[in-house]
Amino acid sequence: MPAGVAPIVRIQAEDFDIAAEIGRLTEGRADVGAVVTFSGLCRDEAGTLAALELEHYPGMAEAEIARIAEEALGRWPLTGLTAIHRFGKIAPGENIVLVVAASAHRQAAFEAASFLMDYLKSRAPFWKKEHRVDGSEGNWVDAKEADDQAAARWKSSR
Amino acid sequence: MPAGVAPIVRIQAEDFDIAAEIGRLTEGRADVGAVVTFSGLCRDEAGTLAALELEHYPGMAEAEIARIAEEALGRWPLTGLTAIHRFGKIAPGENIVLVVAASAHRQAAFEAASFLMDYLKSRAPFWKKEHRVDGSEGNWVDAKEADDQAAARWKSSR
Amino acid sequence: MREPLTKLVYFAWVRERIGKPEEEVSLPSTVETVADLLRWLKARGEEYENALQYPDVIRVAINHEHVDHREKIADAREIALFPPMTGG
Amino acid sequence: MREPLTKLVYFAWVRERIGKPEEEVSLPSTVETVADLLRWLKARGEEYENALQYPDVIRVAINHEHVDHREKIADAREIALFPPMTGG
Repeated sequence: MPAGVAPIVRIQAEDFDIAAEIGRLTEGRADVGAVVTFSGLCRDEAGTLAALELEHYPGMAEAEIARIAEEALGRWPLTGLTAIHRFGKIAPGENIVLVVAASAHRQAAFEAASFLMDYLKSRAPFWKKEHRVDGSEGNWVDAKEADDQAAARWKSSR
Repeated sequence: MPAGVAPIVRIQAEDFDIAAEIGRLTEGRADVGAVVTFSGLCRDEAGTLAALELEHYPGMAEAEIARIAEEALGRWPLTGLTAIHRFGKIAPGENIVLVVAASAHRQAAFEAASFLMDYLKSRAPFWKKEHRVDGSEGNWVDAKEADDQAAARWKSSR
Repeated sequence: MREPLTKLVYFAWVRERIGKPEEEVSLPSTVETVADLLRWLKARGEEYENALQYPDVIRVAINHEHVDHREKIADAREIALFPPMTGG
Repeated sequence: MREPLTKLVYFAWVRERIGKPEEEVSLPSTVETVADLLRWLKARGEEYENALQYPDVIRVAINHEHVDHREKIADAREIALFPPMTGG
Protein backbone atom coordinates (compact mmCIF):
# COMPACT_ATOMS: atom_id res chain seq x y z
CA MET A 1 0.00 0.00 0.00
CA PRO A 2 1.41 3.38 -0.99
CA ALA A 3 2.37 5.26 2.16
CA GLY A 4 0.28 8.18 3.26
CA VAL A 5 -2.89 7.62 1.27
CA ALA A 6 -5.68 9.16 3.32
CA PRO A 7 -9.25 8.39 2.31
CA ILE A 8 -11.60 11.29 1.57
CA VAL A 9 -14.93 10.75 3.34
CA ARG A 10 -17.82 13.20 3.24
CA ILE A 11 -21.41 13.04 4.48
CA GLN A 12 -23.41 15.86 2.96
CA ALA A 13 -26.87 16.99 1.92
CA GLU A 14 -25.77 18.54 -1.37
CA ASP A 15 -25.00 16.72 -4.62
CA PHE A 16 -21.45 15.83 -5.63
CA ASP A 17 -19.45 16.47 -8.80
CA ILE A 18 -18.01 13.19 -10.07
CA ALA A 19 -15.53 14.81 -12.48
CA ALA A 20 -14.20 17.04 -9.70
CA GLU A 21 -13.81 14.05 -7.36
CA ILE A 22 -11.91 12.08 -10.03
CA GLY A 23 -9.73 15.15 -10.63
CA ARG A 24 -8.92 15.34 -6.93
CA LEU A 25 -7.32 11.86 -7.15
CA THR A 26 -5.57 12.25 -10.51
CA GLU A 27 -4.60 15.85 -11.23
CA GLY A 28 -0.93 16.76 -11.11
CA ARG A 29 0.26 13.16 -10.90
CA ALA A 30 1.20 10.46 -13.39
CA ASP A 31 1.22 7.31 -11.26
CA VAL A 32 -2.52 6.62 -11.52
CA GLY A 33 -3.39 4.11 -14.23
CA ALA A 34 -6.96 3.27 -13.31
CA VAL A 35 -9.90 5.08 -11.76
CA VAL A 36 -13.16 3.32 -10.98
CA THR A 37 -16.21 5.31 -9.87
CA PHE A 38 -19.47 3.98 -8.57
CA SER A 39 -22.45 6.28 -8.30
CA GLY A 40 -25.70 5.11 -6.76
CA LEU A 41 -28.86 6.90 -7.87
CA CYS A 42 -32.43 7.06 -6.58
CA ARG A 43 -34.81 5.00 -8.75
CA ASP A 44 -38.53 5.82 -9.03
CA GLU A 45 -39.60 2.16 -8.69
CA ALA A 46 -41.67 2.17 -11.88
CA GLY A 47 -43.11 5.59 -11.15
CA THR A 48 -44.38 4.84 -7.61
CA LEU A 49 -41.66 6.61 -5.64
CA ALA A 50 -41.72 10.39 -5.15
CA ALA A 51 -38.51 10.60 -3.11
CA LEU A 52 -36.26 8.82 -0.67
CA GLU A 53 -35.50 10.35 2.67
CA LEU A 54 -32.09 9.37 3.95
CA GLU A 55 -31.57 9.44 7.69
CA HIS A 56 -28.09 8.98 9.09
CA TYR A 57 -26.25 8.83 12.40
CA PRO A 58 -24.08 11.95 12.43
CA GLY A 59 -20.60 11.28 13.74
CA MET A 60 -20.83 7.52 13.42
CA ALA A 61 -21.61 7.62 9.68
CA GLU A 62 -18.35 9.41 8.91
CA ALA A 63 -16.34 7.28 11.36
CA GLU A 64 -17.73 3.98 10.05
CA ILE A 65 -17.14 4.84 6.38
CA ALA A 66 -13.61 5.96 7.25
CA ARG A 67 -13.00 2.59 8.94
CA ILE A 68 -14.23 0.73 5.84
CA ALA A 69 -12.08 2.94 3.60
CA GLU A 70 -8.99 2.28 5.73
CA GLU A 71 -9.67 -1.44 5.46
CA ALA A 72 -9.78 -1.10 1.65
CA LEU A 73 -6.51 0.87 1.66
CA GLY A 74 -4.93 -1.96 3.62
CA ARG A 75 -6.13 -4.64 1.19
CA TRP A 76 -5.43 -3.03 -2.19
CA PRO A 77 -2.53 -0.90 -3.49
CA LEU A 78 -4.54 2.28 -4.04
CA THR A 79 -3.31 5.78 -4.83
CA GLY A 80 -6.56 7.37 -3.65
CA LEU A 81 -10.00 6.52 -2.30
CA THR A 82 -13.10 8.71 -1.89
CA ALA A 83 -16.53 8.00 -0.45
CA ILE A 84 -19.34 10.56 -0.38
CA HIS A 85 -22.79 9.75 0.98
CA ARG A 86 -25.72 12.16 0.84
CA PHE A 87 -28.52 12.50 3.39
CA GLY A 88 -31.91 14.22 3.37
CA LYS A 89 -34.61 14.09 0.70
CA ILE A 90 -33.46 12.75 -2.65
CA ALA A 91 -35.63 12.66 -5.78
CA PRO A 92 -35.61 9.88 -8.41
CA GLY A 93 -32.74 10.35 -10.82
CA GLU A 94 -30.58 12.10 -8.23
CA ASN A 95 -27.30 10.83 -6.85
CA ILE A 96 -27.14 9.15 -3.43
CA VAL A 97 -23.61 7.84 -3.04
CA LEU A 98 -20.24 8.07 -4.78
CA VAL A 99 -17.15 5.93 -4.46
CA VAL A 100 -13.94 6.68 -6.37
CA ALA A 101 -10.98 4.28 -6.25
CA ALA A 102 -7.67 5.07 -7.97
CA SER A 103 -4.72 2.75 -8.44
CA ALA A 104 -1.84 1.98 -10.77
CA HIS A 105 -3.77 -1.11 -11.91
CA ARG A 106 -7.37 -1.73 -12.86
CA GLN A 107 -8.08 -4.85 -10.80
CA ALA A 108 -7.26 -3.09 -7.52
CA ALA A 109 -9.45 -0.11 -8.43
CA PHE A 110 -12.40 -2.33 -9.41
CA GLU A 111 -12.16 -4.55 -6.35
CA ALA A 112 -11.70 -1.72 -3.86
CA ALA A 113 -14.69 0.22 -5.24
CA SER A 114 -16.87 -2.89 -5.17
CA PHE A 115 -15.74 -3.77 -1.64
CA LEU A 116 -16.40 -0.25 -0.37
CA MET A 117 -19.93 -0.26 -1.81
CA ASP A 118 -20.76 -3.67 -0.33
CA TYR A 119 -19.63 -2.53 3.11
CA LEU A 120 -21.34 0.85 2.82
CA LYS A 121 -24.61 -0.98 2.12
CA SER A 122 -24.37 -3.25 5.11
CA ARG A 123 -22.44 -1.25 7.72
CA ALA A 124 -22.81 2.51 7.18
CA PRO A 125 -25.51 3.89 9.51
CA PHE A 126 -27.97 5.21 6.93
CA TRP A 127 -31.66 4.37 6.57
CA LYS A 128 -33.97 5.05 3.65
CA LYS A 129 -37.62 5.99 3.99
CA GLU A 130 -39.85 6.00 0.95
CA HIS A 131 -42.19 8.84 0.02
CA ARG A 132 -44.83 7.50 -2.36
CA VAL A 133 -46.26 9.30 -5.36
CA ASP A 134 -49.82 8.51 -4.12
CA GLY A 135 -49.10 10.38 -0.87
CA SER A 136 -49.43 7.27 1.30
CA GLU A 137 -47.20 6.90 4.34
CA GLY A 138 -43.87 5.65 3.10
CA ASN A 139 -42.19 2.54 4.42
CA TRP A 140 -38.66 2.21 5.67
CA VAL A 141 -36.71 0.26 3.07
CA ASP A 142 -35.93 -3.26 4.29
CA ALA A 143 -32.33 -4.38 4.46
CA LYS A 144 -31.58 -6.96 1.81
CA GLU A 145 -30.14 -10.36 2.60
CA ALA A 146 -28.29 -10.03 -0.72
CA ASP A 147 -26.39 -7.01 0.60
CA ASP A 148 -25.15 -8.92 3.65
CA GLN A 149 -24.07 -11.76 1.38
CA ALA A 150 -22.28 -9.31 -0.92
CA ALA A 151 -20.30 -7.97 2.02
CA ALA A 152 -19.59 -11.46 3.37
CA ARG A 153 -17.93 -12.60 0.14
CA TRP A 154 -14.92 -10.36 0.86
CA LYS A 155 -14.19 -12.34 4.03
CA SER A 156 -13.28 -15.56 2.27
CA SER A 157 -11.77 -14.10 -0.88
CA ARG A 158 -8.34 -13.32 0.56
CA MET B 1 -31.75 -7.56 -20.72
CA PRO B 2 -33.77 -4.38 -21.24
CA ALA B 3 -34.93 -4.26 -24.84
CA GLY B 4 -33.30 -1.82 -27.19
CA VAL B 5 -30.16 -0.93 -25.27
CA ALA B 6 -27.59 0.02 -27.90
CA PRO B 7 -23.99 0.36 -26.78
CA ILE B 8 -22.18 3.63 -27.46
CA VAL B 9 -18.75 2.93 -28.95
CA ARG B 10 -16.32 5.62 -30.03
CA ILE B 11 -12.71 5.53 -31.22
CA GLN B 12 -11.27 9.03 -31.16
CA ALA B 13 -8.06 11.05 -30.85
CA GLU B 14 -9.54 13.68 -28.53
CA ASP B 15 -10.11 13.36 -24.79
CA PHE B 16 -13.52 12.43 -23.36
CA ASP B 17 -15.71 14.06 -20.71
CA ILE B 18 -16.64 11.46 -18.07
CA ALA B 19 -19.44 13.53 -16.53
CA ALA B 20 -21.02 14.07 -19.95
CA GLU B 21 -20.81 10.36 -20.73
CA ILE B 22 -22.46 9.45 -17.40
CA GLY B 23 -25.15 12.04 -18.11
CA ARG B 24 -25.83 10.47 -21.49
CA LEU B 25 -26.82 7.23 -19.71
CA THR B 26 -28.75 8.75 -16.80
CA GLU B 27 -30.34 12.09 -17.67
CA GLY B 28 -34.10 12.23 -18.03
CA ARG B 29 -34.65 8.76 -16.61
CA ALA B 30 -35.25 7.29 -13.17
CA ASP B 31 -34.64 3.57 -13.70
CA VAL B 32 -30.86 3.70 -13.32
CA GLY B 33 -29.69 2.82 -9.81
CA ALA B 34 -26.00 2.26 -10.41
CA VAL B 35 -23.34 3.68 -12.70
CA VAL B 36 -19.80 2.32 -12.78
CA THR B 37 -17.09 4.10 -14.75
CA PHE B 38 -13.60 2.90 -15.49
CA SER B 39 -11.04 5.30 -16.83
CA GLY B 40 -7.59 4.14 -17.84
CA LEU B 41 -4.81 6.74 -17.74
CA CYS B 42 -1.28 6.91 -19.10
CA ARG B 43 1.32 6.45 -16.35
CA ASP B 44 4.83 7.90 -16.60
CA GLU B 45 6.51 4.70 -15.33
CA ALA B 46 8.43 6.45 -12.56
CA GLY B 47 9.31 9.40 -14.77
CA THR B 48 10.83 7.40 -17.66
CA LEU B 49 7.92 7.63 -20.11
CA ALA B 50 7.38 10.78 -22.19
CA ALA B 51 4.27 9.54 -24.00
CA LEU B 52 2.42 6.52 -25.32
CA GLU B 53 1.55 6.28 -28.99
CA LEU B 54 -1.60 4.29 -29.56
CA GLU B 55 -1.97 2.63 -32.94
CA HIS B 56 -5.28 1.03 -33.84
CA TYR B 57 -6.94 -0.85 -36.68
CA PRO B 58 -9.61 1.54 -37.99
CA GLY B 59 -12.87 -0.19 -38.74
CA MET B 60 -12.03 -3.35 -36.83
CA ALA B 61 -11.42 -1.49 -33.53
CA GLU B 62 -14.95 -0.12 -33.50
CA ALA B 63 -16.48 -3.40 -34.69
CA GLU B 64 -14.63 -5.52 -32.14
CA ILE B 65 -15.48 -3.24 -29.19
CA ALA B 66 -19.11 -3.21 -30.32
CA ARG B 67 -19.09 -7.03 -30.35
CA ILE B 68 -17.68 -7.13 -26.81
CA ALA B 69 -20.25 -4.55 -25.67
CA GLU B 70 -23.12 -6.57 -27.19
CA GLU B 71 -21.83 -9.63 -25.35
CA ALA B 72 -21.91 -7.66 -22.08
CA LEU B 73 -25.47 -6.46 -22.81
CA GLY B 74 -26.48 -10.08 -23.29
CA ARG B 75 -24.95 -11.19 -20.00
CA TRP B 76 -26.03 -8.41 -17.61
CA PRO B 77 -29.29 -6.44 -17.27
CA LEU B 78 -27.86 -3.05 -18.23
CA THR B 79 -29.68 0.18 -18.99
CA GLY B 80 -26.70 1.60 -20.88
CA LEU B 81 -23.12 0.84 -21.84
CA THR B 82 -20.43 3.11 -23.29
CA ALA B 83 -16.86 2.42 -24.41
CA ILE B 84 -14.52 5.13 -25.69
CA HIS B 85 -10.93 4.39 -26.70
CA ARG B 86 -8.46 7.07 -27.73
CA PHE B 87 -5.66 6.70 -30.26
CA GLY B 88 -2.60 8.80 -31.15
CA LYS B 89 -0.02 10.30 -28.80
CA ILE B 90 -1.06 10.40 -25.16
CA ALA B 91 0.98 12.04 -22.39
CA PRO B 92 1.32 10.74 -18.81
CA GLY B 93 -1.68 11.74 -16.73
CA GLU B 94 -3.99 11.79 -19.76
CA ASN B 95 -6.97 9.52 -20.31
CA ILE B 96 -6.71 6.51 -22.65
CA VAL B 97 -9.95 4.59 -22.29
CA LEU B 98 -13.38 4.99 -20.70
CA VAL B 99 -16.06 2.44 -19.93
CA VAL B 100 -19.43 3.40 -18.41
CA ALA B 101 -21.94 0.74 -17.36
CA ALA B 102 -25.39 1.65 -16.04
CA SER B 103 -27.93 -0.70 -14.49
CA ALA B 104 -30.73 -0.84 -11.95
CA HIS B 105 -28.36 -2.75 -9.65
CA ARG B 106 -24.75 -2.29 -8.66
CA GLN B 107 -23.46 -5.83 -9.18
CA ALA B 108 -24.43 -5.84 -12.87
CA ALA B 109 -22.80 -2.44 -13.43
CA PHE B 110 -19.55 -3.49 -11.69
CA GLU B 111 -19.30 -6.82 -13.47
CA ALA B 112 -20.13 -5.48 -16.92
CA ALA B 113 -17.56 -2.67 -16.65
CA SER B 114 -14.88 -5.09 -15.44
CA PHE B 115 -15.73 -7.61 -18.18
CA LEU B 116 -15.63 -4.93 -20.88
CA MET B 117 -12.20 -3.73 -19.72
CA ASP B 118 -10.75 -7.26 -19.58
CA TYR B 119 -11.93 -7.93 -23.14
CA LEU B 120 -10.81 -4.53 -24.40
CA LYS B 121 -7.32 -5.30 -23.11
CA SER B 122 -7.06 -8.67 -24.80
CA ARG B 123 -9.21 -8.34 -27.95
CA ALA B 124 -9.49 -4.71 -29.10
CA PRO B 125 -6.96 -4.07 -31.91
CA PHE B 126 -4.84 -1.36 -30.25
CA TRP B 127 -1.09 -1.35 -29.71
CA LYS B 128 0.96 0.92 -27.46
CA LYS B 129 4.41 2.20 -28.34
CA GLU B 130 6.49 3.91 -25.69
CA HIS B 131 8.28 7.21 -26.18
CA ARG B 132 11.04 7.51 -23.58
CA VAL B 133 12.03 10.67 -21.73
CA ASP B 134 15.70 10.03 -22.63
CA GLY B 135 14.80 10.13 -26.34
CA SER B 136 15.72 6.49 -26.96
CA GLU B 137 13.71 4.45 -29.42
CA GLY B 138 10.58 3.31 -27.61
CA ASN B 139 9.49 -0.30 -27.41
CA TRP B 140 6.12 -1.72 -28.24
CA VAL B 141 4.43 -2.62 -24.98
CA ASP B 142 4.29 -6.39 -24.49
CA ALA B 143 0.94 -8.06 -24.02
CA LYS B 144 0.52 -9.30 -20.48
CA GLU B 145 -0.29 -12.89 -19.64
CA ALA B 146 -2.30 -11.46 -16.73
CA ASP B 147 -4.63 -9.68 -19.16
CA ASP B 148 -5.42 -12.91 -21.01
CA GLN B 149 -6.11 -14.61 -17.69
CA ALA B 150 -8.35 -11.73 -16.63
CA ALA B 151 -10.42 -12.17 -19.79
CA ALA B 152 -10.49 -15.95 -19.45
CA ARG B 153 -12.06 -15.82 -15.97
CA TRP B 154 -15.36 -14.66 -17.50
CA LYS B 155 -15.65 -17.91 -19.46
CA SER B 156 -16.10 -20.14 -16.43
CA SER B 157 -17.96 -17.73 -14.19
CA ARG B 158 -21.41 -18.16 -15.76
CA MET C 1 -18.60 2.90 39.19
CA ARG C 2 -20.95 3.66 36.27
CA GLU C 3 -21.73 7.29 35.37
CA PRO C 4 -25.25 8.05 36.52
CA LEU C 5 -26.64 8.91 33.05
CA THR C 6 -26.20 7.13 29.71
CA LYS C 7 -27.23 8.73 26.44
CA LEU C 8 -29.43 6.58 24.20
CA VAL C 9 -30.04 7.56 20.56
CA TYR C 10 -32.57 6.02 18.19
CA PHE C 11 -32.83 5.99 14.40
CA ALA C 12 -35.33 5.21 11.64
CA TRP C 13 -38.35 3.14 12.77
CA VAL C 14 -36.85 2.54 16.21
CA ARG C 15 -36.89 6.32 16.68
CA GLU C 16 -40.40 6.64 15.26
CA ARG C 17 -41.86 3.88 17.46
CA ILE C 18 -40.19 5.06 20.67
CA GLY C 19 -41.31 8.55 19.77
CA LYS C 20 -38.08 10.46 20.42
CA PRO C 21 -34.64 10.70 18.87
CA GLU C 22 -32.67 10.43 22.11
CA GLU C 23 -32.85 10.41 25.87
CA GLU C 24 -30.62 10.10 28.90
CA VAL C 25 -31.30 7.22 31.23
CA SER C 26 -29.99 6.02 34.54
CA LEU C 27 -29.24 2.35 34.07
CA PRO C 28 -29.54 -0.04 37.01
CA SER C 29 -26.43 -2.04 37.80
CA THR C 30 -28.18 -5.23 36.61
CA VAL C 31 -27.91 -3.94 33.02
CA GLU C 32 -24.48 -5.22 32.04
CA THR C 33 -24.74 -6.11 28.36
CA VAL C 34 -26.50 -4.81 25.27
CA ALA C 35 -28.99 -7.69 25.56
CA ASP C 36 -29.75 -6.65 29.15
CA LEU C 37 -30.31 -3.08 27.97
CA LEU C 38 -32.79 -4.17 25.29
CA ARG C 39 -34.75 -6.27 27.82
CA TRP C 40 -34.76 -3.42 30.35
CA LEU C 41 -35.90 -0.83 27.78
CA LYS C 42 -38.62 -3.10 26.43
CA ALA C 43 -40.25 -3.13 29.86
CA ARG C 44 -40.42 0.68 30.04
CA GLY C 45 -43.74 1.05 28.22
CA GLU C 46 -45.85 0.30 25.19
CA GLU C 47 -43.78 2.40 22.73
CA TYR C 48 -40.57 0.58 23.75
CA GLU C 49 -42.34 -2.78 23.63
CA ASN C 50 -43.46 -1.86 20.11
CA ALA C 51 -40.01 -0.73 18.95
CA LEU C 52 -38.08 -3.61 20.48
CA GLN C 53 -40.60 -6.43 19.93
CA TYR C 54 -38.02 -8.45 17.99
CA PRO C 55 -34.73 -7.61 19.72
CA ASP C 56 -32.73 -9.82 17.33
CA VAL C 57 -33.21 -7.37 14.44
CA ILE C 58 -32.09 -4.34 16.47
CA ARG C 59 -28.55 -3.19 15.66
CA VAL C 60 -26.55 -1.46 18.35
CA ALA C 61 -23.55 0.87 18.35
CA ILE C 62 -21.61 1.95 21.42
CA ASN C 63 -19.60 5.16 21.11
CA HIS C 64 -20.09 5.11 17.32
CA GLU C 65 -18.95 1.51 16.79
CA HIS C 66 -21.05 -1.52 15.90
CA VAL C 67 -21.28 -4.05 18.73
CA ASP C 68 -23.13 -7.32 19.14
CA HIS C 69 -25.72 -8.01 21.80
CA ARG C 70 -23.27 -9.76 24.13
CA GLU C 71 -21.09 -6.64 24.40
CA LYS C 72 -20.65 -5.12 27.89
CA ILE C 73 -21.83 -1.54 28.06
CA ALA C 74 -19.62 -0.59 31.00
CA ASP C 75 -18.08 2.64 29.75
CA ALA C 76 -20.61 3.61 27.11
CA ARG C 77 -21.05 7.36 26.69
CA GLU C 78 -23.59 6.91 23.89
CA ILE C 79 -25.56 3.84 22.88
CA ALA C 80 -27.46 3.85 19.58
CA LEU C 81 -30.32 1.51 18.64
CA PHE C 82 -31.44 1.19 15.04
CA PRO C 83 -32.77 -1.20 12.37
CA PRO C 84 -30.47 -2.91 9.84
CA MET C 85 -28.85 -0.25 7.67
CA THR C 86 -30.02 0.54 4.15
CA GLY C 87 -27.54 3.10 2.91
CA GLY C 88 -25.48 3.03 -0.25
CA MET D 1 -12.60 -19.04 -57.76
CA ARG D 2 -10.44 -16.72 -55.68
CA GLU D 3 -10.31 -12.99 -56.47
CA PRO D 4 -6.93 -12.21 -57.99
CA LEU D 5 -5.83 -9.72 -55.31
CA THR D 6 -6.07 -9.91 -51.50
CA LYS D 7 -5.44 -6.90 -49.30
CA LEU D 8 -3.00 -7.47 -46.44
CA VAL D 9 -2.70 -4.94 -43.61
CA TYR D 10 -0.04 -4.82 -40.90
CA PHE D 11 0.09 -3.15 -37.50
CA ALA D 12 2.58 -2.22 -34.79
CA TRP D 13 5.93 -4.04 -34.99
CA VAL D 14 4.68 -6.33 -37.77
CA ARG D 15 4.11 -3.19 -39.88
CA GLU D 16 7.46 -1.70 -38.86
CA ARG D 17 9.42 -4.85 -39.71
CA ILE D 18 7.70 -5.51 -43.02
CA GLY D 19 8.20 -1.83 -43.77
CA LYS D 20 4.75 -0.97 -45.09
CA PRO D 21 1.25 -0.63 -43.65
CA GLU D 22 -0.52 -2.60 -46.36
CA GLU D 23 -0.21 -4.25 -49.74
CA GLU D 24 -2.23 -6.20 -52.25
CA VAL D 25 -1.00 -9.66 -53.11
CA SER D 26 -1.98 -12.38 -55.52
CA LEU D 27 -2.14 -15.55 -53.46
CA PRO D 28 -1.32 -18.88 -55.08
CA SER D 29 -4.03 -21.53 -54.79
CA THR D 30 -1.82 -23.53 -52.41
CA VAL D 31 -2.42 -20.88 -49.73
CA GLU D 32 -5.63 -22.16 -48.15
CA THR D 33 -5.36 -21.28 -44.46
CA VAL D 34 -3.96 -18.50 -42.32
CA ALA D 35 -1.02 -20.77 -41.41
CA ASP D 36 -0.32 -21.29 -45.15
CA LEU D 37 -0.39 -17.51 -45.67
CA LEU D 38 2.13 -16.91 -42.86
CA ARG D 39 4.50 -19.54 -44.32
CA TRP D 40 4.15 -18.11 -47.82
CA LEU D 41 4.72 -14.51 -46.67
CA LYS D 42 7.74 -15.48 -44.57
CA ALA D 43 9.49 -16.74 -47.72
CA ARG D 44 9.02 -13.44 -49.53
CA GLY D 45 12.16 -11.75 -48.19
CA GLU D 46 14.23 -10.75 -45.22
CA GLU D 47 11.77 -8.17 -43.87
CA TYR D 48 8.95 -10.75 -43.86
CA GLU D 49 11.25 -13.37 -42.33
CA ASN D 50 12.07 -10.84 -39.63
CA ALA D 51 8.44 -9.91 -38.95
CA LEU D 52 7.08 -13.45 -39.00
CA GLN D 53 10.00 -15.27 -37.36
CA TYR D 54 7.71 -16.63 -34.62
CA PRO D 55 4.39 -17.20 -36.42
CA ASP D 56 2.69 -18.43 -33.23
CA VAL D 57 2.67 -14.93 -31.73
CA ILE D 58 1.14 -13.33 -34.83
CA ARG D 59 -2.57 -12.53 -34.46
CA VAL D 60 -4.74 -12.51 -37.56
CA ALA D 61 -8.07 -10.94 -38.46
CA ILE D 62 -10.05 -11.64 -41.62
CA ASN D 63 -12.57 -9.01 -42.66
CA HIS D 64 -12.21 -7.30 -39.24
CA GLU D 65 -12.77 -10.45 -37.15
CA HIS D 66 -10.23 -12.39 -35.11
CA VAL D 67 -9.48 -15.83 -36.55
CA ASP D 68 -7.10 -18.60 -35.57
CA HIS D 69 -4.34 -19.95 -37.76
CA ARG D 70 -6.38 -22.91 -39.01
CA GLU D 71 -9.02 -20.64 -40.53
CA LYS D 72 -9.57 -20.89 -44.30
CA ILE D 73 -9.01 -17.59 -46.08
CA ALA D 74 -11.25 -18.42 -49.03
CA ASP D 75 -13.34 -15.27 -49.26
CA ALA D 76 -11.10 -12.82 -47.43
CA ARG D 77 -11.30 -9.24 -48.70
CA GLU D 78 -8.83 -8.01 -46.08
CA ILE D 79 -6.42 -9.96 -43.91
CA ALA D 80 -4.67 -8.20 -41.01
CA LEU D 81 -1.50 -9.39 -39.26
CA PHE D 82 -0.48 -7.91 -35.93
CA PRO D 83 1.13 -8.62 -32.54
CA PRO D 84 -0.94 -9.41 -29.43
CA MET D 85 -3.06 -6.40 -28.58
CA THR D 86 -2.17 -3.96 -25.81
CA GLY D 87 -5.10 -1.57 -25.72
CA GLY D 88 -7.20 -0.58 -22.76
